[in-house]
This record gives sequence, C-alpha cells and structure tokens, in this order.
Amino acid sequence: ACGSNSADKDDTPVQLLVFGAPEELEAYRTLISSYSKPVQLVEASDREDLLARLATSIAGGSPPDLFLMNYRFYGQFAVKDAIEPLDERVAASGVIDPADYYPVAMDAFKWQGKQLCLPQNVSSLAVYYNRTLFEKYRVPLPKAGWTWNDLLTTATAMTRDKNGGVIRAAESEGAALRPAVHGLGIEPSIIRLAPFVWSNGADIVDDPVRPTRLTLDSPGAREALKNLVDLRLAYGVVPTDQEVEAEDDESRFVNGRLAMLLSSRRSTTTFRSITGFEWDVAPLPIYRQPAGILHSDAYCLTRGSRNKDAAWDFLEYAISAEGQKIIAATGRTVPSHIEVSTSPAFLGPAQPPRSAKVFLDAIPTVRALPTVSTWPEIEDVTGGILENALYRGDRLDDVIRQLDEQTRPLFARAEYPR
Amino acid sequence: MPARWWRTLGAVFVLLVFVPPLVLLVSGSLTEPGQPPPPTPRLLPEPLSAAGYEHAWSLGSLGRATLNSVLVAAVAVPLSVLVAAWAGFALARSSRRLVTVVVTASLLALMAPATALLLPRFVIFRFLGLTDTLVPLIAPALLGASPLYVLVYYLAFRGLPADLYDTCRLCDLTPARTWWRFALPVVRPVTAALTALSFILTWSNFLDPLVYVYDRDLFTLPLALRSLSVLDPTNFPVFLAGAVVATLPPVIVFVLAQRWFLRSESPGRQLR
Amino acid sequence: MLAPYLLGLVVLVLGPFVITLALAFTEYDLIRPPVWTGTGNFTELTRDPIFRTALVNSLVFAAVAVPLRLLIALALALLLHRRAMAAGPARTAAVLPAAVPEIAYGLLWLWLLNPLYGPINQVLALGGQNGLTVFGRTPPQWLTDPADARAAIILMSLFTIGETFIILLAARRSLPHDVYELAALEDATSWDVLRRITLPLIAPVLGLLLVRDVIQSLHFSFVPALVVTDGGPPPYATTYVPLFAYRTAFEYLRYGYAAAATLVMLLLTVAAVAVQWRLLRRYGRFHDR
Amino acid sequence: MTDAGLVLEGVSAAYRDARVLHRLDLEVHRGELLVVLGPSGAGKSTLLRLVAGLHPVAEGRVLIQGRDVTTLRPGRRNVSMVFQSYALFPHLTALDNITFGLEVRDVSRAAARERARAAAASVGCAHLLDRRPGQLSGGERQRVALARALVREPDLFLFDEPLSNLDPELRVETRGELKALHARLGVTSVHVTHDQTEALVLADRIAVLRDGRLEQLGTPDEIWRSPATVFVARFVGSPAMNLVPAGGPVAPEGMPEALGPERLLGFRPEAVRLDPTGSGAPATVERVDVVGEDAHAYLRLADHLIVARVPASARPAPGDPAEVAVRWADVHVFDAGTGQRVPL
Amino acid sequence: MTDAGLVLEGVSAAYRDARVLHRLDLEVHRGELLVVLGPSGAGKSTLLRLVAGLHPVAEGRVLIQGRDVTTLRPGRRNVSMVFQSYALFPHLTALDNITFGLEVRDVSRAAARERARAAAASVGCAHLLDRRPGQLSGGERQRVALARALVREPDLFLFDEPLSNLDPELRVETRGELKALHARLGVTSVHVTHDQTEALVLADRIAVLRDGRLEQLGTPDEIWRSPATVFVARFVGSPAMNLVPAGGPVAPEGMPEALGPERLLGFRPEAVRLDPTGSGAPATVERVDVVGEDAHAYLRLADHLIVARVPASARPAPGDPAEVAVRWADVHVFDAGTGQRVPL
Ligand SMILES: Nc1ncnc2c1ncn2[C@@H]1O[C@H](COP(=O)(O)OP(=O)(O)OP(=O)(O)O)[C@@H](O)[C@H]1O
Ligand SMILES: Nc1ncnc2c1ncn2[C@@H]1O[C@H](COP(=O)(O)OP(=O)(O)OP(=O)(O)O)[C@@H](O)[C@H]1O
Ligand SMILES: [Mg+2]
Ligand SMILES: [Mg+2]
Repeated sequence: ACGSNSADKDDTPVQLLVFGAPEELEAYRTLISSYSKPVQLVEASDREDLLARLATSIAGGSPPDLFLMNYRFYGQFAVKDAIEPLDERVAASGVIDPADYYPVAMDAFKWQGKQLCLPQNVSSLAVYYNRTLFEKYRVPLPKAGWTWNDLLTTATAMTRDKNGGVIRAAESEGAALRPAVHGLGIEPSIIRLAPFVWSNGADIVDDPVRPTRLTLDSPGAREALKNLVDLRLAYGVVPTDQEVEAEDDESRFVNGRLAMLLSSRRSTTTFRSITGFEWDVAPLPIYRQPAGILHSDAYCLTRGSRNKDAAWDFLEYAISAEGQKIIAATGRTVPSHIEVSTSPAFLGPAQPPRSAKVFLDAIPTVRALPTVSTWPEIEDVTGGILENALYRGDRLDDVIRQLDEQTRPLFARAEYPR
Repeated sequence: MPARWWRTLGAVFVLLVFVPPLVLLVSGSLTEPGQPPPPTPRLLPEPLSAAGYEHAWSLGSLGRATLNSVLVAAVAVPLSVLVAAWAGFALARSSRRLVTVVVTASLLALMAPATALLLPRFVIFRFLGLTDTLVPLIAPALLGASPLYVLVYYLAFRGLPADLYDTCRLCDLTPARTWWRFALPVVRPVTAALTALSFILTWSNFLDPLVYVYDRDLFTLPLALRSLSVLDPTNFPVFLAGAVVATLPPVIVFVLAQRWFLRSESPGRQLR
Repeated sequence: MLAPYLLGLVVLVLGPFVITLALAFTEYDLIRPPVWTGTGNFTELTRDPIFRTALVNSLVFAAVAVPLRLLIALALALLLHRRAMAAGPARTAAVLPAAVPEIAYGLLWLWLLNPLYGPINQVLALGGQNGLTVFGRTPPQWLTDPADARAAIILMSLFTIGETFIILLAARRSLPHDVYELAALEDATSWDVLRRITLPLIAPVLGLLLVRDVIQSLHFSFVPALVVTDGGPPPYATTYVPLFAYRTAFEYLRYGYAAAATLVMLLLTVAAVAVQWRLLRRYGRFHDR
Repeated sequence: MTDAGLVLEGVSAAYRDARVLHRLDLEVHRGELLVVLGPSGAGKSTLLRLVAGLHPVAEGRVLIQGRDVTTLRPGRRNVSMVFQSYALFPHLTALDNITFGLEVRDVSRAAARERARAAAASVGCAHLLDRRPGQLSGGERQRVALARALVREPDLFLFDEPLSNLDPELRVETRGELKALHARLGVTSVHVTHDQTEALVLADRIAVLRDGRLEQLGTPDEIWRSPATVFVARFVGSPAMNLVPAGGPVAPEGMPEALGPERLLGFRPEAVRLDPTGSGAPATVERVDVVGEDAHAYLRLADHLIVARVPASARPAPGDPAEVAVRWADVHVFDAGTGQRVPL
Repeated sequence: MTDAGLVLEGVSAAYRDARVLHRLDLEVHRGELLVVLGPSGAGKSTLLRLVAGLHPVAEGRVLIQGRDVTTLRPGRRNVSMVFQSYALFPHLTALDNITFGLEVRDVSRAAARERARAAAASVGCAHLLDRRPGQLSGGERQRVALARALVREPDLFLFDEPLSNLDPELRVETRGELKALHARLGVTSVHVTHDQTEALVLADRIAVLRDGRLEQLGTPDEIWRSPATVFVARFVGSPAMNLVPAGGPVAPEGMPEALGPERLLGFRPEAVRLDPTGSGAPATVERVDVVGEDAHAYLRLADHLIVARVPASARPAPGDPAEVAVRWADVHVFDAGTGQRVPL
C-alpha cells in the first residue's frame, strides 16, 4: 500500500468501483454521464467480486480511486489504512456540508475520529406486506407501534392453506401440511436479529465500540432470539429451510404467497415489478422501545489513488443533492442527504411503496452494528448457527453458547475503529 | 449388428440424461421476463417470448462482450494449441530427464488453484502495463491453455511409431518440420479435441477478466453473464438468455471439431 | 519448441504459485506489507474447525467423485467412440455441460435440485405418495441436508466430465486397429478386450487424467459450492478448501492464512499424486523406446 | 452339410467403391492345406480377412465345416489367424501375446503358459518370451505371431505370409513344423505365401488368385505341370516360364504339327538345353545370374529373351553364342488371345 | 581417406543391457552392393540403423565415403533407407510419401512429383499413388516404401528386406530394377535379405552375420563355394548343405586320405547322386518334396538324414531304397570342434 501523492493528471479518468445488478449499474452510469469530467465505472456484480477486485488491485498497487462499500465491510479496509480520511476535504468543500446528512450514517463511517467515507444512502429494515392478501383475509394491516406479539398474531392469521383456512405448520404439529401462504419471511441472521435485541433493551455485543464477545446470553437478547426461532419451531409461520431453498422469500412474496417480509429498501426495486397485487411497507414491530438497524453504503477514496483531487471532485458531486437524486430514482436507496430523502425524488407517490416515509421515520431510532475489522467473518459464522437454530431446532442454550464460542476468536483477532 | 444397436441404445440414454437440463436452459430463456419466477421450470414456456434475449443484449452489453470473447478466443485458442502441440512434441523427443522435470512441473502447475495465482499475476501484468487490456486473458495460451493439454499431446506424440520419426530424421527434417509435416497431421483427432477444449476453457474464463479487466468495453461474456446473474429473480429469463448465448459458440465449435475426430488416420494399421 | 510453454509455466504459474506459497509463512492482508510469522499460520490451521471441515469435505469429495467421474467418462468414451446412430449428438451432449458457463450451470442445478419442485425429486417421487418415494422415504433434501448436499455437489460434478471424456475419446480413437481385430478373432469378450487391451493401451492417458482429476477435484468444487449451496447447508457441509481459501483471502483479507491452507492442500495433493505417478510410470513403460 | 472344411460360394468383397474379390467359388476339403498364391494386391489378405469375418461379405456365403458363418461374428467362427502385419499387442510380452487367446477362453493360467511355451518352442521363439514386441526383430515378431496362432486348436487356420520375414534356415524348419503340425492335427488351413518352395512343399492344393478372381485351383503338381493359363504358368516358377509365339524362333524337338502364331509356346528355364548339337535355335547369351549350383542364362533370340537354368559349373559367359533346344514334352501351349491352356 | 563407400571400424551396439553387435569391422567399396545375410535376430536391422545414425554407436567408428559420420546426425549422412516395417506416413498418400524426402530438401513440387512418378513406376506402384497406406496391401506398401528410398540420390542406400512381401514375379522384376539402378547410379548399397536368390543374384559381396559377429565376407561365389564355417555353409543354400562326420556313412568318391571324426564333411543336396551303381552308401528314402522341376529327397543313412536334389521326373518314392554317392570335388571339410573350414 503506497500512499503516493503523485501529480494528478487531468486526462486520466477517475475510477469508481461499484457492484450491483445491471439496472443499478445503469443508474451509476447515468450519474457519471451527468458529471462533467470523465469517470470510469469499474463494475462488479456482487460483493464478493468487488472485494476480490479491490483487494487484488490494492495489493497490486493500482487501486481504483473510489469505491462504494457498506459500513459493515469497510472496517477491514479502514483498519489497514487503505482509505484516505476526508475531513480536510469536507471542511474545505463548498458543496458538502456534513450537517446535510443523516448523522447516523455519517458516524458509521468514522474511524478513529476521522471521516473515512461519505455515505450515499441510509436504509433500515421494514416490513413489506401484501396488502391485497391482508384485505382478502380481513386481517388488520401492520401499523406503526405494533409489537412483536402483534407480528406473531398477524403472521399466524396469515398462514393459510390452499383453501384459505388458517393452519399451523410447525413440525410439532406433525402434519406434512404445506401452507399455501406463509405469514412471514425473515432471514436468520445477526443483522435481522439485532434490531429486536436492541428493542428489547439488550445489546448484541459487550461493548459497541470495542466489542470482545457477542452477548446474546443476556435475558433480553435471549428472549428476542427465542421468539425469532419460535416463528418456525413453535408456530410455523415462516417457511421451512426446504421451502426457502425451493423458493426464496423474495420470490415467494412476489408470487403472492408470503404475507409479510422483513427486508431493507433493497427489495423495493424487485417488488415494483409486481402487478398482481398491492403491497406496502410498515415499520418494524417493537418490544420495549423502537429500534432499527442501519444499512448504509458510502463512497471511499483509496489511499493509493493517483488521482485524489479529481476523485474527490466526483465524490462531492455524487453525494451532493443532485447526484443523490439520480441514484434515488432507482428506488433502491434511501438517500443519505436529508433534503433529498424528503423530496419527491424519494417520497414521490408515483411508485410503490406508498408509505416510503416508514424508512425515514425509522432513521432516528436506527443503530449501527460494530464496525470491527473481522465483522464479515462474524456475520458468516453466526449466519450458519442461526440458520440451524431456526430450521433445525438446535437447543437455545447450545445456540447461544456456539455463537459465543465461535465468534470469540474472531473478536480477539479484530481491530477496532477506536 | 447387435453391438451397433447397443451403442445406439447407450447413445440415446446419454442423450436422455444430458440433454434435458439444456432444454430447460433454453426453454427458461424463452420465458417472458418480469413474471414471478415459476418454482419449477416448464418445458414449454407460456407465453413464448424472446424478450429475455433483447434485455440480455442491452442490459449486459452482450454484443460487445461477445465480440471481446471472440477476439480473445480467436487469438488465444490457436496460440494455445500451437504452444501445447509444440511443447508436447518437444517433450516426446526429449531425454528422459528433461521429460521428468517438465512433467513434474506441469503437474505442479495443475495443482495451483486459480485463486492462488490471481494476485501475483496481477502484479506481473501491472508491471508490464497490461492490466485493463485483453492481453492477460490471452496470456494463458502460453501454457497451452492448460498444462494438461501439453501432457496429452506429449502422450499422443510419444505413441507414434518410432520408425516414422526415424524416417524424418533420415530426411534431415528439423524438429519443427517433423512436427508440421508428420506428427501434427497424424494426431489430428487429438488436435481437434484439444482445440475444442481450449476454446471452452478460454471462452469460460471468468476469474481472469474479473480481476484484470476494469473497462466495461473489454468485458468478456462470462463477466457480462455474471452481471446478469445478479438480476432480480423475476428477470431470470434474461440471465438464461445470456447463458444460452454464451453456450452456443462452444457447442458450434464442438460440433465442428467432432468431424475431425472421426476422420482419423490411425497409425495403428501399419504398426508392426 | 518448449520455450514458450516453459516461459508460460514459470512466469504465469510456478512463479506466482511460489510467491503465494511463500506468503503462507507470513501474515499478509493484501494491504499492509507481509509480516513474517513462520509456521504461525499452520498452527492456527490445525486448530481451525472450519478448515478441518473443509479439508475433510475436499478429501471425501475427491475420493468419491474422481473414480466416478473417470468411470463415467471412460464408459462414455468407449460407448461413443465409434460411429453409430445417435452417437454424434450423444457425444456433443456429453460435452455440453462442460461448455455451459459455470454460473449458468449452477443456477440450472439449483432448479434441478429444488427440494420441492425440482425435476429430480419429482421423478424420485413418482409412484410414491405425499411427496415420498415409492419406498416410502422422503426424497433427498439436496440443499438442506448436509449429506444430501454433498451428494448433490458430487452429482453435479459428474455431469461436467466433458474434458475427460473428449481426451479419452481421442485416445481411444488413435489405438491400433489390427489388435482389436485379433481380439475379435479370439472371441475375447468385451470385458476381456477392455481389461487386457483397451485399458492397458490407454493407461498413460487414463493415468494422466486420474492425476489431473484428483488435482482438479480439489479445485473444482468451487463455483458450484458457491452458487448452489453457498458452502452450506450450515454450518460448512459443502465448504471445500478452495472456497475456504478464496473467502479467507479475498473476503476476509487473510491472504497469508489462505496461502497456508493452499499449501497444506498442495502437500496432500502431491502425496496423492505421487502414489498415482508410480502407477502411471509402470503402465507407461511399454511406450518407451 | 458337406464335408468341406471351408467353402466360399460366389463371394465378393469391396473396399468402399473398389471391388477386390469377384464372385469367388472355392472349396477347401476338411483337413486340407490350401496355399493361396497371387501377385501383390490380388486380394489374398482380403480373402483371409473375409473368411475370418473381419471384412464384410458383399455377396455370397462362407461356410466353415458346413456351418454357414457369413453373418457370424469373427469370434464365433473359431478360426486362428496370423496377420500380415502381425498385430501383436504392444503392451504385452511375447508370452502374454501368445496366451492371450487362451486366457480369454478361460484356459487356466498355468496350462496356457505350458501350451504357449510349447508353441513358442516349435517356431523357435522360446527365448524371447519376456520381451515386448518393440524389443524384437522383424523375424522374431513374426514367430511370436505364428506361435500365437498355433497355440490354439481351431476349426481353421489362416496364415497370411507367416514366414516372410524368417531367414531361410528357420523358414525351412518352421515350414516343416507347420507341415508336421498339420499332419498331426488335421486342421483345415489356408496359407498365403509368396514363396514358391513354400507353396509347392506345403500345399495339398494351390489356389492362384489374380485380381480377385480364381485363376486356377489344383495340386502343386497340376499347377506346375499343367498351368491353366499363361498367368499361372508365368507366376509359378522362378525364373518364370519362357513364352514365345508358336512358329517363332524356337521350334521344339518332336513337335507333332505346326501351330500358328495364335498359339503361345511355354517352357520352363529348366527345360531349355544349350547343347551345341547344331539342331537348336541360335542365340546370344545376354546375362548370367549365378544362384549357387545353378545359373540363369538370359538368351536373346531375335527380339525374344529366353531364360535357361544351367548348372553353374557349365554356364556360358555373357556374349557367348548359344543354341537353344526344347523338347516338345516340356512345352505348354496356350492361346495367345485368351491366355488359356490349349489341351493337346 | 579411403576409397570405401562405407567403413565400420570395431563397431558395437547394444539395446539397454543386451549387446547386439560385437566390434564389427566391415568395409564396403564405393559403388559396391553388399548383401547382409543372417538369421533372424542376428543384428542386421540394427546394423543398418546404426549406419543410418538411428541407433547410437556404443564403440567404434562409422565412415561413409571417407567421412567420419559416427557423431553426425542421421539427416546429415545422406543415406536413403527402406525400413523393414516400411515406416510409411499414414496421413500421406503414396505420392506424398514418396516426395516427402524431396520436398523437405526443397526440390520443387513439380520436379519432386516427376521423380516420384518415375520411381514409383520402376517398382510397379504407379497406379497406387493416390492411396493412403491404410488402403494398400502389404506388398503395395513395400513398393511405396521402396520408391521413397529410390527417389533420392544419396551416398548410400540401406535396404532392410525391401522385397520380402512381393510376389515372386514382381520380386524378380524389382530385383532386376534394383540391379539396373545400382549399375546406373553406382551408389554404394547395403541390402538385407532372407532370400538366397536375391542375395546371390544381386550381391557384389555378401556379409553373413551371426549373433552380431561377421561370420564371412566374400563374393557370392566365395560364399557358395568355400563357406568359411559350418554356419555359413548351412545357412546359404536351400535345402541346406548336408553334414556328416568324416569316416561316417558317406565316403566321397576319390577322397585322397581318410579323415578322422574330428572333421565334418559337407556337401550340397545338388551334389548328391542317387545312381544305383552299387558303389554308394545304402539309404532309405524317407520323404520327398516336389518343388517344380526339382524334388528334394530326404534319405536316411543310419542315424543321419541327407537331402538330395533330384529332377522331379526321376524322383524316388518314399520308402524306396537308394544309394548315395558324392564326389570328393563337391565336398567341403570343416573342423567339428570350431566349425571352421579346413583348407585342403
Ligand atoms: N483399406 C483399403 N481400402 C481400399 N483399398 C484397399 C484396402 N485394403 C486393400 N485394398 C486394395 O485391395 C486390393 C487387395 O488387397 P489385399 O491386401 O487383399 O492384397 P494381397 O493380395 O494381400 O496383397 P499383398 O500380397 O501385397 O499383401 C489391393 O489392390 C489393395 O490396394
Ligand atoms: N528395442 C530393442 N530392445 C531390446 N532388444 C532389441 C530391440 N530391438 C532389437 N532387439 C534385439 O536385438 C537383436 C537384433 O535385432 P535386429 O532387429 O537387428 O535383428 P535382425 O537381424 O534384423 O532380425 P530379422 O531378420 O528378424 O529382422 C534381436 O535379438 C532383437 O531381439
Ligand atoms: Mg496381403
Ligand atoms: Mg530386421
């Protein structure tokens, strides 16, 4: 990693490394084409591809100037000093005022007191629901302030067989019945679990800044976890693992066979192609206090960039109101620019979801996950364990113990933002 | 003859096992995109639609990517075959010691996982200023596409009757001319097979372009296909259309190469 | 004439490979300069349950898949090496799976293996009731049961034998004709012809392919495991060493550690190959001049 | 059906477009040894391959010991064959090559080896059993191929020039061995050779093939003493029979009647006498080849070249004048147009 | 240096561990045609390969036209060779096979074809030029191989049994062709054959090889009339020379002195007379082989078997009693222990 300050050349285009589906990349291309200077979009298809590209090119000494990354994964680059701090440039900028952006997103990209990257979006978890189906079965719609129990009752009421009758599809009921409609879809992972743990007044790690272990053994966390796995084990309102493999939750929702789905803003673009029914979003249910989880991506300037000033110019443009509007048009993101997020570019009623404001309302209560350098590994390890907990009914004590034991070495190896 | 019928029966069985997945691939690609994905593939999509291909063409810039892939293959495949055939021939005419060394090295090379080579190769190509060009994608041709092919050629050349090599030596042929005039034509089935295989290998190279090529205009088909693979589930026909497009050239190449398999001049009949 | 190949071999493979292997003795995160740690990575590997699982997975995969793949490829090559009705299309069909881009093929298999709606399980459930097979057993849960998932990956690998198949086909076609006539005259059964003539005569190629397949199968499982099962079902039923190494190196940025894993794998492969190498030499001798 | 060891009924064969055998009829008695003679490319090997079932029969039928085998696969015909190209398995030792046919017939390993050694010894390759074909000389390979054929006891032996690469001593010896074996086993055999002596010594009957057609079939004596055509006459015997038009330069002694030029007179070199009695035709010696005790003198008579076999000790020198005399009893008469023998 | 076309000086050769040629000394004059005779496995092919440079020389030197070529690569030795196995390229037509050596020497295509056609015509394969080797009969292949060798004009011709698969007529013809060619071009040639007649007719000199050692080198006449050893005596001539111990059953007429049993008497079948004058040794006819005009009568004298060549017309019948007489002039005397000829 060589942090050379070699002279900027005007003619070499700024390289921006992003990943996404073709439509998403198309939005970035629009963004670039509306920018006055040449920018080369370096495209990857998914996160793995992007990481492979980024890592090899940094190691090989010719990194792209800019890349876009989620705060959950940028830690490992931040800790290794691969990202250029932006404080000075922000301070000197005439375009960007940090106050224009949601602080929670800005804070997520602070590392040892420095602003490393600048967020382009701020999303959170919401409950997508099939409004038409709810109306058909005359079940009350989810609404703000509803509780976990409400979620459970709703989900139970929406789990129906072919004839529309309510059924219970838990293994304990024995029957090999397959619901035609499932009440709820949720992915067993730490990022889905976390907001409920927080809502229950507990925490997932012992120290949000310098975590050393997962604390899912605390009573609050344990309850949230138990309730999560009970969705499958006790009530059978979420599809089994076989069913998920046969048809993932998003497809199931699109096919009108899933009443509710916990997901981030990401799913919106897919769901916009739905023609068969009406759908909308609702806020997360709560235990004791409202809590949400931050999903945010940011532009980062690589330390090894040869073209920092030009790159910064583009970065400025991209997260400025103008740039964010272009990206917001895809529907995929919740703009991090406060003004843009409240503008019709985001809230515009032309496209579903009607209650897009749910995403904005959640922002004050969202929290970020710890940004330790080994977080990607921790997510992967916990994912497997939680999956087994949900689908195979591993004993809760074992699950919690495993989660703790297997993540400890990862925390031990971790480097911290502060 | 009954043996013939058994063969036909077997061939039909092979067809029954191997073809259906590909039929599903094609029929899937002809489904109308934007529909909720059917949980189970249908043999005859309803309605039939070529929209998947249109989308794939525009979304994935398949045209450009195909062009690049063809360009790479057009240079890399002949080069691969040439290098492999040369090396295999040279090995067949080399001393035991050299053969042992090279074969061992080739096997070691086969053992190197692609992912373990990405980074050092990147450094090399960057040093040579070749990143973000198509050269790194052609470079594996220097290996004959795969060391395996060199070894296959080696075995093929070694199996030719010694008297024929001796005849060439008597005529004072240089090794290169012996190779060109005698050895290569005689192992034509092998060449046909390896041409088809190195085409497939070159054509489906994914990791190299992923790491060495930034410029979208230089993307090859596997990369374009990769980008289609992250489309929404509703757009699966678009992805499958891309897959069909990407599969077609290898099929054509193989069908062409197959003719050469059958037209072999086996040296066996006059081996004594 | 060997020069271009040797150049490619050294510059493109062996050199880079040695560099990577050297990094196995360091802690290297791709960004900061490597730090020498000696055998640190290896001691850590011995304690890493994920690596252990991956290693066992890889070895089991190789032990099961390689013989099957070779057998099937050989059977196909011997079945289809002559002109016969439908043989041409069958040859093409047998190679096609290897020609379909891996990602597309992975996705296709996701369909085929779909536990509820997949054609494979639907065929298996034919004649049974309630989605059970005729024998009253639940059909395999390809994507969710660890054992079945491993079987699924092996099953997939059995279809991508195109390369092996073609090379064997070419080898078979270049065998001398008159010895087969003699065998026919002696009324040798197909089995005798296979055992006493064909196999020994193509033994060098077969041996080479065996070695290659052992090596390859330790890499092969990469894309399907990624696309179809994503290393699962949980926790690591289909995480093979290459996937482990790839993730560790490029997702977790622990290049040195991944290199150590690769080195361990390499040593095991070398050991396996060394054994087969001797066989290869013994059979190959009659070609010596 | 019949008592014939091998019957070909109107058999034809072709390679792609080229017809090689033309409606051949041939009957080999049971236990008989038939030698097939014919120029290179006449279809001899093809004939054997066809009998063995290795080449398809275009028309006609093949019967072995009365069984119609036309559509039977080679292995079911129970024939044993020596290929002109030997067809040895390159990966097997000589011993394993020989035992191959036995082992696939489930003869026990020990017994197979026993018989193989015996067969090898009978053709003089017992000392080579551990070698691979690549390590053998041409003649050694041929002996192994022969041993491989002899080790079995089939209904029919097919030999395609099995002795061509052997040295004379070994050839005489092996020939004797073959003859003895044939006498002992009484297996019907078809033997292709180019060697006159071999043909004449071994054969019960000889078939002369020409361009895929049977030219003559008869005992060695018949073939030698009354060749049916000019072709047979010239083909058998070395140097070949002399042919001059009747009424030409040579007038045999004691010729009963004068023959017109539409007849050809044939007489073997052995029949030519060079004694200067004054009654013979005058000639000049052009060339003399000495072959051991014999010499072949090439004599020019006008525009004819005539060969005489004379004792080497009494040979003329090139350039010498000579007189050529032939006795009528030694003369064969052929039709100049059809080449057929003219019975007298 | 010398005027020799080919010189071998103390040349040895081996395959791995097995020594095949033992310190061979041989000189072939420039323009001479040397025929190499020897039993199968004697090392004849090895000798040719060694001269051609295809097999390494273990010790000794090889000189071609005075040039030391021991370490020269084959292509530089300017020799032309016919392989015992033909070594035709399976993928080339006969024509291309023949022109192969020319084209790589940059003879123009047209000229090469011209010469190829001429060479092919001279060995009788002009009608086969479009075929691939796989489509040719054994003899046809051999002719193509021969044409390929003849089309060039090298310093040295090496022929390894080039006529073994030809029919007799063609063989005589081709032999004549070879002889004429040799006379015309005067290229030094080494010719391996198993055919007596071929050897005796073609050779300027004959080398008899046995187990990798030179047994005798001499003109055909010398080889025939004064074989240096028992081996040569028996090897040349068919049927082979009779050998009986001196003082045994046969007493040659006019033998000057009595010889002890440490001497062997050799006489050819042609020298045996069966005239019943009463003075010969009594014998029984065991077997008679008729070979055209000649017959070979095998006679038993006590525990010896003796062959006589008699006219077929005057042959005895098996079982007949006979009397065997030999003239002293026809007898060769050898030492029973060493097998060497004993000069008288
Ligand atoms: N595979 C083939 N394709 C086409 N023609 C062939 C093939 N094999 C043989 N022939 C032709 O058929 C004819 C007869 O061939 P065959 O091998 O039977 O001859 P042969 O009598 O055995 O001759 P030889 O004594 O030279 O071995 C020859 O003219 C030959 O050129
Ligand atoms: N590649 C080899 N490896 C080992 N021994 C060999 C090899 N080639 C030939 N020999 C042996 O060397 C000896 C001489 O072989 P060579 O081929 O010179 O015999 P030859 O005189 O040509 O016999 P033939 O008349 O049968 O062709 C033989 O005993 C043979 O077995
Ligand atoms: Mg033949
Ligand atoms: Mg030889």
